[in-house]
Amino acid sequence: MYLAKIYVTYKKSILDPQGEVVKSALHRLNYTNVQAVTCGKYFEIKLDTADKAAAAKEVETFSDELLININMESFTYDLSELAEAVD
Amino acid sequence: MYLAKIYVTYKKSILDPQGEVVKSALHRLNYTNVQAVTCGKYFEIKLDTADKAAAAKEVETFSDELLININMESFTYDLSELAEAVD
Amino acid sequence: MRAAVINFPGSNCVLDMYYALKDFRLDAEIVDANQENLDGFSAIFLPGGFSYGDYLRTGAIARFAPAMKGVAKAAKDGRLVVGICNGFQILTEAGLLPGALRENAKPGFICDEITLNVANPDSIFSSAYDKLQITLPIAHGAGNYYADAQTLASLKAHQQIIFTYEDNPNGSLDDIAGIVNQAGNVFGMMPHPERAVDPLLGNTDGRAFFQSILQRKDLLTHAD
Amino acid sequence: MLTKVNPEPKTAVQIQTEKIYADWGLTEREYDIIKTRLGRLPNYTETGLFSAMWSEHASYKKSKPLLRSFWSKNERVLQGPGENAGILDIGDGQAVVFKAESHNHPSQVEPYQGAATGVGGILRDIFAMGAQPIAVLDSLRFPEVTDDKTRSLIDGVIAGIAGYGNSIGIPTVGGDVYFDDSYRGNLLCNVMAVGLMNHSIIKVGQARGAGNSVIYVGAKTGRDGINGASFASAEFSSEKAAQRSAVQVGDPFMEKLVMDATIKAVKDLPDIVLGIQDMGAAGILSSSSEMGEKGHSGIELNLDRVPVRETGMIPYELMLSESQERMLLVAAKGQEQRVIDLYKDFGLDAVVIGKVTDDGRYRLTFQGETVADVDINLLTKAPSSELPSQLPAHIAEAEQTQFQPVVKDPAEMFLKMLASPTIASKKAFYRHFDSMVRSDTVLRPGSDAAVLRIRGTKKALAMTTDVNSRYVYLDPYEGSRMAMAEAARNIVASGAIPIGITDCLNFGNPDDPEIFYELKESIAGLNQMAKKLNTPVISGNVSLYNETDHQAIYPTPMVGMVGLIEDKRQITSVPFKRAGDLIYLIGQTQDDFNGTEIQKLLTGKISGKLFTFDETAELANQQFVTKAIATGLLASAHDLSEGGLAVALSESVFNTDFSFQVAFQGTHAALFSETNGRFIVSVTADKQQAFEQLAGKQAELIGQVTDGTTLEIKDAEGSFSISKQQAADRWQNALAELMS
Ligand SMILES: Nc1ncnc2c1ncn2[C@@H]1O[C@H](COP(=O)(O)OP(=O)(O)O)[C@@H](O)[C@H]1O
Ligand SMILES: [Mg+2]
Repeated sequence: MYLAKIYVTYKKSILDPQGEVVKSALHRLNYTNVQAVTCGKYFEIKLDTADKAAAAKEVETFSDELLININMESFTYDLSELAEAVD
Repeated sequence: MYLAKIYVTYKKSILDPQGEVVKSALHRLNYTNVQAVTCGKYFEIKLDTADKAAAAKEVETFSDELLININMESFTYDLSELAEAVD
Repeated sequence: MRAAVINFPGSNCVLDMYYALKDFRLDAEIVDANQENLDGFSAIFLPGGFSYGDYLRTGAIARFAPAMKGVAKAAKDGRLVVGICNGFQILTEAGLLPGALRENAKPGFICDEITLNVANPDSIFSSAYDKLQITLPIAHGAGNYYADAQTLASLKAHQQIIFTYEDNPNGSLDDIAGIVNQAGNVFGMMPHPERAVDPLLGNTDGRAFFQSILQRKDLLTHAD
Repeated sequence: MLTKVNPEPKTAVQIQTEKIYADWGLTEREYDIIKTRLGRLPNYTETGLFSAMWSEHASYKKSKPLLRSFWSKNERVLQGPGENAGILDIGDGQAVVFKAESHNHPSQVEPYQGAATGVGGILRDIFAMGAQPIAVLDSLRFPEVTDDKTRSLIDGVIAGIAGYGNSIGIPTVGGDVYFDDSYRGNLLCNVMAVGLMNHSIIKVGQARGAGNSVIYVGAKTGRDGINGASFASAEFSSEKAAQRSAVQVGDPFMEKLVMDATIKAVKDLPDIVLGIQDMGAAGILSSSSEMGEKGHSGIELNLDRVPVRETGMIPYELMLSESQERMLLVAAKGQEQRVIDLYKDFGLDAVVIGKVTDDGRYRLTFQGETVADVDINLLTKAPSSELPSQLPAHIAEAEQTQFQPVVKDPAEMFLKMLASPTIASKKAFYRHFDSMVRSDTVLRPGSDAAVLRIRGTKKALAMTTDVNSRYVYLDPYEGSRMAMAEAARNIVASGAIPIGITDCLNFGNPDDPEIFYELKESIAGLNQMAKKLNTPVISGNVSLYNETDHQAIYPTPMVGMVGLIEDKRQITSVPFKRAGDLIYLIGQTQDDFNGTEIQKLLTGKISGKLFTFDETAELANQQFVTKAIATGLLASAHDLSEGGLAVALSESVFNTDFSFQVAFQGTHAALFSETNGRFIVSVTADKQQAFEQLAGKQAELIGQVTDGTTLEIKDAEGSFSISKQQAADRWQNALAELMS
């Protein structure tokens, strides 16, 4: 069993309204050290594939196909092996 | 300058409706290896603090205060130093 | 009595609430969320909408608006605080009501009219209802009430659950639609009584909600 | 602070030799005209300006000659086409403002954001006139739901409309949805918005008075949506999926602030805010140049002042960006600070970025240098072209006789019809829209027309969107007249008088003479009925190139109609009200089956010559219903459209405790005929006599409302009954089932 952690954000040139609003909220709370905020999505997905390469391939395909809209989002991910299927 | 990557998910005991929706969508697309999906939020926050310890402290405080609702969410984060301020 | 309707950036049911209060001849006023001092108001209404876009989480940013200091003080003083929809979300985020509101169990915004049970007809916010089942509009994407087991037990023990859904539309724990705090003066609900006060719009089941509040003149004399 | 960037990545000569202008959509002829009129080669920025302003989306160069023919003047019209939105007088110093717009291509590429920004864009058009938006309607066309990709496309569009409209707090009160495979690869997302205002504060998008300031308001400019205007003017090709830069993300929170602030600015600073224009397609460029041109002025902008959220943007990008939630204002010289302060109170940036001039030039400076200097009239008036038109082959070759459906089991047909996606309840979609916010919605989605009361008056407004594109495909002229007629029937059935329309003309590539024929005939048809119904065309939108791999959509001239109800007591709704009430059918039923839902159900397609449209009967029946409502004789009213009598009767009992018992003269098939001009009304028994006297032969008593549990129908071929519960379940659940 593999665990994929997938991080989705807007591409650079796309407006991130949430990030802007969170940033100004942090500033209002006096966290003025905050320079920039990007808001994105985070997925943890457990996969039961034969090996890590297969898991990676699957993650890459379904992320492009479903999790993101390639017109405006991009993703990165980490993949790790899970000792055993927990719950 | 530090970059905090913050991952927010519902606490374990709480049902994650989006995760369920994504899981069944993946199954419908024939990604039947997918065993479990958790949906969460992902933040990339750039901070200009004196040192890494200060950045960590700040991230922990404002995440608890604003980014999550401690009744139902939890977070983890990674902190790294950025070479220089890139826009 | 003077009633305040707090206008957060992004609130969008401010006028709905204001007109409803006016309909009951209350001395209502729209107050900007930047105003910290709410001492002059004996009842404070946090209306529906998408405060700060509801970005991040519903109500999460609004709870830090200056007016929330005044709201917290009013709550402590025993004055009335009412949160409808987004207002309810803000009150839970602010810790003035227990629990939290998550996105609907089946994700997506729902606008409909639903049947509610008046679970506690003796509260300040329900005493004027002469029937135990009513119909009110709902319009929300995050109305799924959550509380841990201990909180739920306490809500029940103190009769804090005022309204419940007959057919749970959003996955709320124990069908909870509206609750009060233990002191009984801070109330929040997802359904919209202020949208159901005018016969022309086809539903007047919200009227008794406001009439309930008006019955408690003792509580409303604060700033008169 | 300012890091120099090279504003001209290519020289004027390179643009010419490498034909870069052609990549940006300018034709040889157009490029030659620009060269000749400038007396030199256009530079990089200028070429970009022309390519955007001369795109079909911004210039209407291919449709303008036709649009000019629209009838748009009567005693109510305060503002006709050509502005952000049209305005009609509704008396007492009040006016209604409305317009529709398409966001088809963006919604196809990114359904959620495409639809969301469609709502945002049309709302800006309304408040740019100084009006308070009060309602949104959405007219959607999807392919048939046969696969998950289509489902997620549809879910995305619905969620996008909901996401934006709900958040900004303007109710989404109506619309329509059809499913047809001609929209595969090219869905339609048309949004109409309606606003309310006082006459005294009408603002228009004009820049007048040399020296006055041009003020930029709202969100910062980024690289999103660059070239959206030319993107919307190009066909889709499934091979070229990567038309990416055109996607924009909407920020309804920002727009709510911009909306509230702008309405306040118009109200509080009427002598300072002189003109307003929203930034839509081709952003700063089209808003500023059009304001200048309409005010017979020149415009000078200093691009270094444009608020940006990305670094290193060049003039081309700044000018063509379609970042959302931005507005352009012209403010009186010396008074700018009042405007800036007002926006600041809402937490918004307002920045003076230029001024109005009197030299008729459109001039841009950047980093201290002039980067564009062209005649503003040249820029805003693309050379238009007359296109050839030709009767489509499928019409020329169409079977002239009407299809004759054979209905052996009418009960089964009934249920099948009610579950057909085009007929079935759209609640699965519209339940996601907040239709009640602002607490003015009297008749919500699910009615013939949506009705909103006007607070503080006795009045109400009715509104609807309609067009059955199957009819238009079979006959562009007659089909378009039927779209107008149906819209009017919906308005009339809710107790209102139609007062005006907006439209969204969704067609394929007009360079194809058969498509141009559709466009031309369709406009002629709309126009003819607009005059008949006394509903001037006060605004509209054209969306061409709706094709995928050279397969055009059905011609879809969406009609958005608004009606006025002088007295709220006349608001009339679809559901039957009481058991025992009498049911009347108004209008004759013919064997009209080509293009109908039953033809589609039985043959899998639509074909043949469209049935005829009896204009005289249509108008007479509408007038009769209006009169009957005014006299207080009707308990309910519902127009007949797709699925005919069978569907209209059923819809009148769903969501009520009643059923009906009906005897009808025609065949089983005739229950499903779609003859225009018909209504179902119900009348309380004590008003029977008065009603029949008024009606004469115009109404036929066909049955009564019952409190039973079965729908009972008798026709010339026999009688049958259907469980109401079963019928209602089919109708209510069909879409949700299809979508899961
Ligand atoms: N996309 C939509 N958004 C909101 N309401 C809709 C939508 N589609 C349909 N409706 C509502 O459903 C009802 C029936 O629609 P439709 O069948 O198109 O009506 P009609 O045939 O009378 O024009 C109308 O009240 C309409 O406003
Ligand atoms: Mg209708």
